[in-house]
Amino acid sequence: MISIKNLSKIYKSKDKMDVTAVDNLNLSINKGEIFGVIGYSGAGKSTFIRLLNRLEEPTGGEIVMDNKDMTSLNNQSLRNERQKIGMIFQHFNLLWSRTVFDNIAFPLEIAGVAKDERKDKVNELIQLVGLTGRENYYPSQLSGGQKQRVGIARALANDPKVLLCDEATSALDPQTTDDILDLLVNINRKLGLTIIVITHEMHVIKKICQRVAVMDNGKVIEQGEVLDVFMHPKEKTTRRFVQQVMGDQEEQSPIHYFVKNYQSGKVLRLHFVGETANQALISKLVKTFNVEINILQGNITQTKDGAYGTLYVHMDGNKEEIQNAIHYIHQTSVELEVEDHA
Amino acid sequence: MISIKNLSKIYKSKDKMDVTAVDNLNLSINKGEIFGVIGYSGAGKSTFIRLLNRLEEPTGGEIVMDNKDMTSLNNQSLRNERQKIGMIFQHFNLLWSRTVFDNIAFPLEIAGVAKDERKDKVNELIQLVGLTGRENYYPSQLSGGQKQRVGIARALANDPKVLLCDEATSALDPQTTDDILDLLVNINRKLGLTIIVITHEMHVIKKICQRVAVMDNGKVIEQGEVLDVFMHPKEKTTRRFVQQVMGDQEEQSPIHYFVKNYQSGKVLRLHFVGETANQALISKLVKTFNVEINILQGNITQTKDGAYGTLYVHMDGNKEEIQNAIHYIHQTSVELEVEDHA
Amino acid sequence: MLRELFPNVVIEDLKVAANETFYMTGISVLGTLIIGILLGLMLFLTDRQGKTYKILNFITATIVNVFRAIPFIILILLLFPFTDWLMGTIRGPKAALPALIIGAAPFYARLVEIALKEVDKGVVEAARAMGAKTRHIIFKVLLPESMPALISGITVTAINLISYTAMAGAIGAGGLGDLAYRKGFQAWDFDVVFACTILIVIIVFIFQFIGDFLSKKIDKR
Amino acid sequence: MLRELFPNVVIEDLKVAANETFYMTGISVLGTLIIGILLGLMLFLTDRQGKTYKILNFITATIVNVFRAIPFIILILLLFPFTDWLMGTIRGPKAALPALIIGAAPFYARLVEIALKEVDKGVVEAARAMGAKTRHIIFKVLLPESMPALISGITVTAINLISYTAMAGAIGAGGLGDLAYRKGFQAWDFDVVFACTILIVIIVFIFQFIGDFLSKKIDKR
Amino acid sequence: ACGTGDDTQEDTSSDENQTEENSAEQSEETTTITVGATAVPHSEVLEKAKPLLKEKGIELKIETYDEYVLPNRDLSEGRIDANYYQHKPYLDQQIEEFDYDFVSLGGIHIEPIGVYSKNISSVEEIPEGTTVLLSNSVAEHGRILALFEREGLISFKEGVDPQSATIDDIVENPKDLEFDAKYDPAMLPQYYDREEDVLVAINTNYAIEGGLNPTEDALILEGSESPYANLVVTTSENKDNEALQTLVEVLRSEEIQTYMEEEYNGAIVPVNE
Ligand SMILES: Nc1ncnc2c1ncn2[C@@H]1O[C@H](COP(=O)(O)OP(=O)(O)OP(=O)(O)O)[C@@H](O)[C@H]1O
Ligand SMILES: Nc1ncnc2c1ncn2[C@@H]1O[C@H](COP(=O)(O)OP(=O)(O)OP(=O)(O)O)[C@@H](O)[C@H]1O
Ligand SMILES: [Mg+2]
Ligand SMILES: [Mg+2]
Repeated sequence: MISIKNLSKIYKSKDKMDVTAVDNLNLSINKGEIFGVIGYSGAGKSTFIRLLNRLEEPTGGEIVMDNKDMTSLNNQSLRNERQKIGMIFQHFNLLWSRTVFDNIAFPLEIAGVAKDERKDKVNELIQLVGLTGRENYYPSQLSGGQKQRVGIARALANDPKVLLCDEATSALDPQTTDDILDLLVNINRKLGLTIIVITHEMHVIKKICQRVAVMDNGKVIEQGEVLDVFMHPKEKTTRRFVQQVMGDQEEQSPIHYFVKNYQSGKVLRLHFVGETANQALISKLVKTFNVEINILQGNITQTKDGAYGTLYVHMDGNKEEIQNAIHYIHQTSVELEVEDHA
Repeated sequence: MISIKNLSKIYKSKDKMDVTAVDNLNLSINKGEIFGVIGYSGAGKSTFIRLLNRLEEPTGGEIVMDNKDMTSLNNQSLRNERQKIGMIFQHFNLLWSRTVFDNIAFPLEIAGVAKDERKDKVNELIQLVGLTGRENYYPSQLSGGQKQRVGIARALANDPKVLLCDEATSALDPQTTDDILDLLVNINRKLGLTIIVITHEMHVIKKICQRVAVMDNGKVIEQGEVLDVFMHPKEKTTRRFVQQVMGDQEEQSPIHYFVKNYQSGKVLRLHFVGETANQALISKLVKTFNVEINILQGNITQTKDGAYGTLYVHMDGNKEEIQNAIHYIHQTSVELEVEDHA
Repeated sequence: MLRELFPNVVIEDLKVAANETFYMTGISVLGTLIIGILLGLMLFLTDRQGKTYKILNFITATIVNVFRAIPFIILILLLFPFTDWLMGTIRGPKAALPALIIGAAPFYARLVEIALKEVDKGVVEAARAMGAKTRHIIFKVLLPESMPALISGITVTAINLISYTAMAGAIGAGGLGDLAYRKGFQAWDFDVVFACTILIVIIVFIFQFIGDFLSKKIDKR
Repeated sequence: MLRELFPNVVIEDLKVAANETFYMTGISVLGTLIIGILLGLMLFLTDRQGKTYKILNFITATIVNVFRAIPFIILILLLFPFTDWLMGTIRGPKAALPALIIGAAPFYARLVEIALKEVDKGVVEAARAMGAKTRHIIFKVLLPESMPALISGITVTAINLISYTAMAGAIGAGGLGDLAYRKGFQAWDFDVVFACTILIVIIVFIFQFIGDFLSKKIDKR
Repeated sequence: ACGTGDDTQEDTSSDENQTEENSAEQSEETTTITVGATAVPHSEVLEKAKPLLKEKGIELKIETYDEYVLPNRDLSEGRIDANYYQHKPYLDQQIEEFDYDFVSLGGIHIEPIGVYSKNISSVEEIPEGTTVLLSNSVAEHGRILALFEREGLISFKEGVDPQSATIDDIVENPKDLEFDAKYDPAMLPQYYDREEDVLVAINTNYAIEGGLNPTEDALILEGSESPYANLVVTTSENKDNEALQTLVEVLRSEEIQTYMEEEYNGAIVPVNE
């Protein structure tokens, strides 16, 4: 669907250093997929997404979308393509001169949709994003989150083929976020919409994305299936993001902390990789071996492909038994890290 | 420190319904405390915080800050008070005409700080928020998160007594968020700064707040110690927020889901309320009773006051044994919910 | 009482002159609005990279600057053939219109340009991202979003036009400014000057009031 | 060649006139800048609820409107005593300055007001939240944040002033516009009109170029 | 005896300047006189007189005016020493209006005003309802109307002096002429050029500049009986001022008179009394 080759964008500056916001980026995004892009602030995420619909002219590289070379389109074709691409902006970019209703109707006007049809569509969208009763308000009379919802409705108005979301939910509370994400997943399924989600909230990625790319310094430093990336984060940046959704345990109470607290036994980090068979592991260990297991901290969650997560447990007992238990764990697909108490 | 009585703000409108953004709100915030305010989009959080420093004139009610009645201050005193109140805006509100450096220096200029001193202070702050090298950039050349960081540095420049943060970190990645939050906690401890944090991200509340108020429809519907609210969320809204930080299991896979999947045994929801003694519960159950326990889903985390969290487990075995095990659990401080398979 | 304060004022003259002023300003404001917005949009839209744009921009800027540079009385003269063809006369209030419009439009064009520059780049970008044509961007983004400034701008221009009408007196266009000059200043009858000035002040206030009202009403920021 | 195209043009006259135009426009632009910004700030800052504000606003608006309403030639005349007191003469380019400034400042004040209205309410609010005094808000927020529009505005005004100088010819102020009228138009020597107009166009272009350059350079949005 | 009007003016603040200026020039033993004039032909004539005056130790400064009110005003306030732009009726009217204490030092030339038309070639042919365009200079109206009266086209109310008549004084107007008196005098030749069916009353200086020859092209032309000789006027205190006397002498000299006749194709008639 979208294939990006050697894409780069350099902001030139006379008196300051040039900024390479996007640096030789390669990526391919499948049709109908929800693709996440995460990265630290300033990593180049917004720049990247703006290059996709050529709001920013690339310094170099190639973007092929739906078999069309975006970088070489003439104005007319570019406009046509853009009508098929919805975009949610980080800073809303609403027209202050238009009401909520008219802001959402805006892309429909541009696409030349008839008035009646427009009205129905807009009302539907207003309901969808939970702004009923606010139709005739102006953006200046809305809260931050309400503005963002107008922006979301507007991006969806045209039934786009591709939806670019730049921090679409970062101004929203969890309930609204969930509603919006559900909505995105829904239209993704129903209409086969391709969605590119830029966010710094990993749980958004977790909740709706199939694949994710991690950006750092304008480069994609890691990408793959969301579950893979969650389970085996290679880069430090990625690990940091994964922690976010798994709770910030490692941060707050790293394994050393537990180790210090226990005079005997071992602290284990068990990493479950999404197979139901393993759910009974602890029970089995306690039964089979003469050990005691305390659950210290952890997070087990379920994705589409099964449960996964990490548990820190303290295993105490006779040294040999512990050894056997560890040996047993190694035979399952559960990943294990052992930390002796110092 | 800050005591708010019957505060309300009504946006009047000629042609539309009046909006009661803040509705008879009562709250008191202690000196040196980090106080969180959460709520859905449009709940009135921004309006509330803007009433505190009278950026918005209240329709009614009273705000006493540091023994000063904010609502009755004259202009000069109001200005003096405001210099002691830092504010981070949801929409940054940076001056486009000033560089990063000059934006941060702005409140210092207003307070009449000498140039040299200003320079040192600003450089210190720039380093603090991780914008070194970007001193001479203009806001238009920054990413969303970078802009927010400038806003944060600016709010801290004057060593305020009270800091009002309106979604200060919602545009930031987790790493930067953590850095900023750490920073806030630090200055809170070092300088005894009172901080009011408005956010829709519960983990921000969890990480730095001592107390929290939940707003809905302009009212405070729940407030208290963070841990209390986490453990015993009374209102639906609050529960929704607590879920956010505990993972969104209930949402994605409610207990019914588990129940359906198991032909025998019981699905239990174990709620740990922060006592280390309980950590060995599962191990003990397996050992003592003839039951098998599968950990289905859950989240255990540690706050300052101890670990807490929820685990969904499936307990299988002889009916009587299960009954005994449940009985045993009831004797601990772990809260239990049992869901028979339908 | 009034008779004593204004011994030399002929009410009928004032009425006629006020009518002429209204007529000239009213119509030329309309013309200026249209041509000024067109030119202003040209100035704004062609102000970017690219050779064609550069050339177009230069041409528009030249037109605007040249017509602003020509002294008004000479502009009237230069336009005589055009005025004759268009209006069928080169005397009186009607004949003043082309010169008034062509004199004021380039000026308003600059104000339009300034107003358009203040439109948030973000919303223009949003429209572009939706595949908006230039036409859409103009009529649905640029003009509505700059409307308060456009209205304040035409108010300023309208009031400027009132002063221009005084100069149009040279071709018998009349108006209050001309009356003040001819029957007041020349005859050294300052009561006439004063009466005319008061009327002009009132007209200015009316224009300003309408402009302010509209501009404020439309501003939803 | 030039001699043939411009048989009636006296180079010396052109030089003198150009100098006069530069002198008058230059100085009056400075004066207009200062007074216009003052008045514009007054208009903007007093435009809010509260009785004192309403009164102040009305007074400022009246001053601005009245001075814009008076036909320029009559303004010159009315200012004679003031001009005489201030400049020590009521003839020549120097004597034209007060009328030019007082004629143009109210006009620029309106442009200043428009520019200030475009400043993002959010940053003004941020400054207020920091405990900024009105002085700070003016000098550190309003003026810097509206600078591009202020500069474009003074450019427009400066070019307007060039046309005004033509009218100041009535008190012997000279300048290119006056030269075009007297030695060109009145004497039916259209080569002189043409030469003067070219020079004015050049001056207009210079002003516009400087204005555009500064305004663009300063605009960091 | 520097020959300026300064000593007669005590009440205007600009005096001091004037005095300083003059005393500076005095030391060079030349006398400076400042004369106000309208552009054509007065300024041009004065320009021609400059070198002649210089020979006589007089420095002539010319102040050119665009309109007709200020030159007298400036004269009365001492900003200029004399002016040369107006004719007797106008001077009288001004004196009456403003109580000026002015005297004429003598007429220099007459600019016979004329009525012109592209299409109408004789007074008899003037069609009914023809528009007559006059300048917006109120002071000239009587002079023009007097010409129409002379030709029998109109007549005035009883007791009205034709020379100071206004449009409102017309009682008989058999041809139903429509007098329209709102135009910039310099505009009038344009109207002659472009509006073929109207009568345009054009001051001779503008007519000449507009390429007209009054003696040949005018439908109605003022005769030499006209009281409209252009005068050199000064304040009565200054009437014996030698430099000004010399100015008048020079302006009436052979050389200047020939210049006027040649330069202006005989359309400006030099006078000697
Ligand atoms: N100027 C205004 N006029 C009318 N209504 C307004 C105005 N400003 C805010 N409101 C309304 O007041 C309510 C509260 O707004 P507020 O900005 O305080 O919400 P919030 O809790 O900060 O939401 P968010 O998390 O989305 O920023 C909203 O329903 C909003 O529409
Ligand atoms: N116009 C510009 N001129 C110069 N540098 C720029 C410009 N726009 C962006 N940058 C720089 O490019 C880098 C990438 O910016 P971008 O907006 O893509 O970041 P981001 O990943 O979206 O960050 P955030 O999560 O904070 O929004 C930043 O370092 C920023 O400073
Ligand atoms: Mg971004
Ligand atoms: Mg808010």
